Amino acid sequence: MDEKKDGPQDGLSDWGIPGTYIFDHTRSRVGFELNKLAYSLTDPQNREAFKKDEEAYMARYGLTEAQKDAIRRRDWLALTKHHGGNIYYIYKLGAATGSGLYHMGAQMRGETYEQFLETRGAKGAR
Amino acid sequence: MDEKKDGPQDGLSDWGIPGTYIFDHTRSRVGFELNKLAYSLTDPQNREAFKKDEEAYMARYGLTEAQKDAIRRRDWLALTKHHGGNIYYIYKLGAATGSGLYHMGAQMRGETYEQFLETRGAKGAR
Amino acid sequence: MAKIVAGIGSSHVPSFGPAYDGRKFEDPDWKPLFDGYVPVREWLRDTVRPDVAIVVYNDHGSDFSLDRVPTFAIGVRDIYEQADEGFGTRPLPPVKGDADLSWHIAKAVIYDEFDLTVCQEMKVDHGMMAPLPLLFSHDPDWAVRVVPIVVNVIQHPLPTARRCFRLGQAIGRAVASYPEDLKVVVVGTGGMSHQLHGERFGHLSEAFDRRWLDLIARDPEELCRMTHEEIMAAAGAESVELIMWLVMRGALAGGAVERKHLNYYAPMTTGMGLISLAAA
Amino acid sequence: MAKIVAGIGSSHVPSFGPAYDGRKFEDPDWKPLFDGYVPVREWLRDTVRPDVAIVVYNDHGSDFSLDRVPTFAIGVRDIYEQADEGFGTRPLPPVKGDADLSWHIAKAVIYDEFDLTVCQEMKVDHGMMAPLPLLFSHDPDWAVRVVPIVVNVIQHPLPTARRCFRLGQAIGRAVASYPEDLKVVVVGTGGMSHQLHGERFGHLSEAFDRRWLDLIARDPEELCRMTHEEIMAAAGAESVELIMWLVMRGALAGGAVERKHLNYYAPMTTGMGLISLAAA
Ligand SMILES: [Fe+3]
Ligand SMILES: [Fe+3]
Repeated sequence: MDEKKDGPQDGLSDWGIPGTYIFDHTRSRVGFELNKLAYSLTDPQNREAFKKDEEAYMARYGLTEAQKDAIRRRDWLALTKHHGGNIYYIYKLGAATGSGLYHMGAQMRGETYEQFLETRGAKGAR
Repeated sequence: MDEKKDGPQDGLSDWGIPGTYIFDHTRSRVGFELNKLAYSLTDPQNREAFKKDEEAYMARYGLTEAQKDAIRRRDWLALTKHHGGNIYYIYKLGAATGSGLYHMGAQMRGETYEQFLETRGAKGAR
Repeated sequence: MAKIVAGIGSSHVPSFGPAYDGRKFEDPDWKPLFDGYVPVREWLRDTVRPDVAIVVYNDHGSDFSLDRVPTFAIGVRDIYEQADEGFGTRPLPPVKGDADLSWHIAKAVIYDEFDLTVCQEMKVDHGMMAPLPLLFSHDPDWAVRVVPIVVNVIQHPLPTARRCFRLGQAIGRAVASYPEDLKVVVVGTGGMSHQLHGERFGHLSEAFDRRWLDLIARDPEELCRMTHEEIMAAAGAESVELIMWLVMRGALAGGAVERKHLNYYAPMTTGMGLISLAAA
Repeated sequence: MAKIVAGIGSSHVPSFGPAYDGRKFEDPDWKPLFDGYVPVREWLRDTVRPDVAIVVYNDHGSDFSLDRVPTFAIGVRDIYEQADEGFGTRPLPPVKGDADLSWHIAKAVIYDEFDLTVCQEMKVDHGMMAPLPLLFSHDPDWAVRVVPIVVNVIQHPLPTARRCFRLGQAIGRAVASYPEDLKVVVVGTGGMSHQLHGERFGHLSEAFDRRWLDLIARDPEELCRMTHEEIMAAAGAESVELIMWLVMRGALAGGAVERKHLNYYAPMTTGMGLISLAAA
């Protein structure tokens, strides 16, 4: 659903590494409010408020409608690829919505969690 | 009243310039909470709260008793000389208590405001 | 290609604010200050015609607190609101930024081994706002876009005078590599002689200030050799912010400069200096 | 005089935390990691016996937000609490700092033309806390005092690999000029290969990691020549935090080094490397 923002026309940089969206100024500018929201979840009270009413919480920040929608869909790939989300900040959004890093990663790879784990050497070390 | 803290035994540096208390790490450490309080007065609501009840406002910060006392006495010299106050921060305390910079300066020089103005070249330029 | 076409050195005394806003241009105690800016403002408007001003200034505990003190910071916004310094703000439009150019400079200068703090949130205080309306028209909107460079001159250790000059040189290289055709002026603010605390409050040194105004154009190398102690002992503890003029001078250092204007006035507690330099 | 006696390079993977706190030392999937730290911890405790650890790490959006991103920062506190990274904090005592040494380093390094941000308020995240208990005992209290050095490896532009090495050299000079008799170990954290976002999530390169582990001891100059792009293309976007190991290596660069320990394990999404170097 973000196809229109895909590719160079979205103003985001391409460093030429496949499947990789370097967090440079193009993404930091676009994602500023998004990452700010995610950063706010380092406060336990904010986590509670977010869990209680995501919409009200999102309304406090100047997110675009597309960013809000990607949060609603837990679309971690879109958040980091199109919406300027930095993975370390977005990870806090994952935690607050019950998605661990490996779940987020599996989704970004287009795999199920189980499929992803099968690609690892010692999947107990997680 | 701060004589005991005077001189090298107070742990504050002496750069060897008379009547001058360089804001280096020795003062920034000692004055951290004091300057933080002063910085908070850049917010109009905080200014109101401070003016309404100075004691309650001071209690929010980890000031020493001597720092609180110097604020109560509007002792700008003690605040910058002994208590780690940085003049740019302390200036906000002056503003909130009705002392302009030249009033603060006259006091630090040990002069009346009028005496101080007489030492200036074109005292209308203030 | 972007090009640095001029440099300005200017004091940024807070009292410029109420005097300017109160239109005290003909007040005899203020006239020698405001008259000095008129030819510089006209020269900038009619001859230099810059698109962008890189303004080197320091925050005075207005927007930066002491929890984290950057040695050098850069603003990368498209708009900068005024900081409230304890009195509310002045009737001036928000400063227009140039985020693209700011990020370009940040990238070039960090890769050139200057360790900037990059600010996507930032308000500007009198360090910038005292001189800005004296140099550029703002009615209804500012005549230039601004790239703010913030220098720690408050909490020692400060960057050395030489480091400030070198930062300016790096900014000069960064601007020269920007693909857009822009004319850029660099404004170094602060000083001149003053001391605002201690029994030595009100200390002034016209001799030091005159020497600085001479050397900043003619021999900045000599200023780069000065220590903070020397400057503070001669010209007052708070005069050390003059090192920010060296960022401006460094940015111009690639070519020769010509001094165009000079003004000096010291009515109260600060030597109010103004100098303009044209890049050759 | 203070002296840098050893350097450590270590990954700082967040999952070290729950595995350590849950005492999974004998869990077959964790044992190859924890076993690697045992001889290093014993060597530090019995032979090196440092008073202070300078820990070079990055914040992961835990205590530093994107409003102001310092390229290099230093903590100058006597105590550092843990940051809450979204899950609460770990059952470990607060980290002990050494404010006097921190301020000494800040001053020396800023006068040496490194533009640090000086932090009187700062919390530390897994960048420091993942490896710290694996290297130093903490029961009932930490065996070392810590000086935290924070590097921006999150928001590009990052400092270059060479700049990191040079910062380490400057820290080495600063420590050597500290009058107190202290033994100091420098810990460079981060990496090794990993990527945590995009379709390339989970990318690993043992070949790159092995090469890094070899060169960091033997030929750091070759690592200084690497660009961020090269590192990220070979070893994953987030592997670029390896440049922080070069701060450690630079701090040791005054003399020869001897590699004492080496461990490598890559069970999930991050190459977990560990190296120890003794100053000659
Ligand atoms: Fe100033
Ligand atoms: Fe990391």
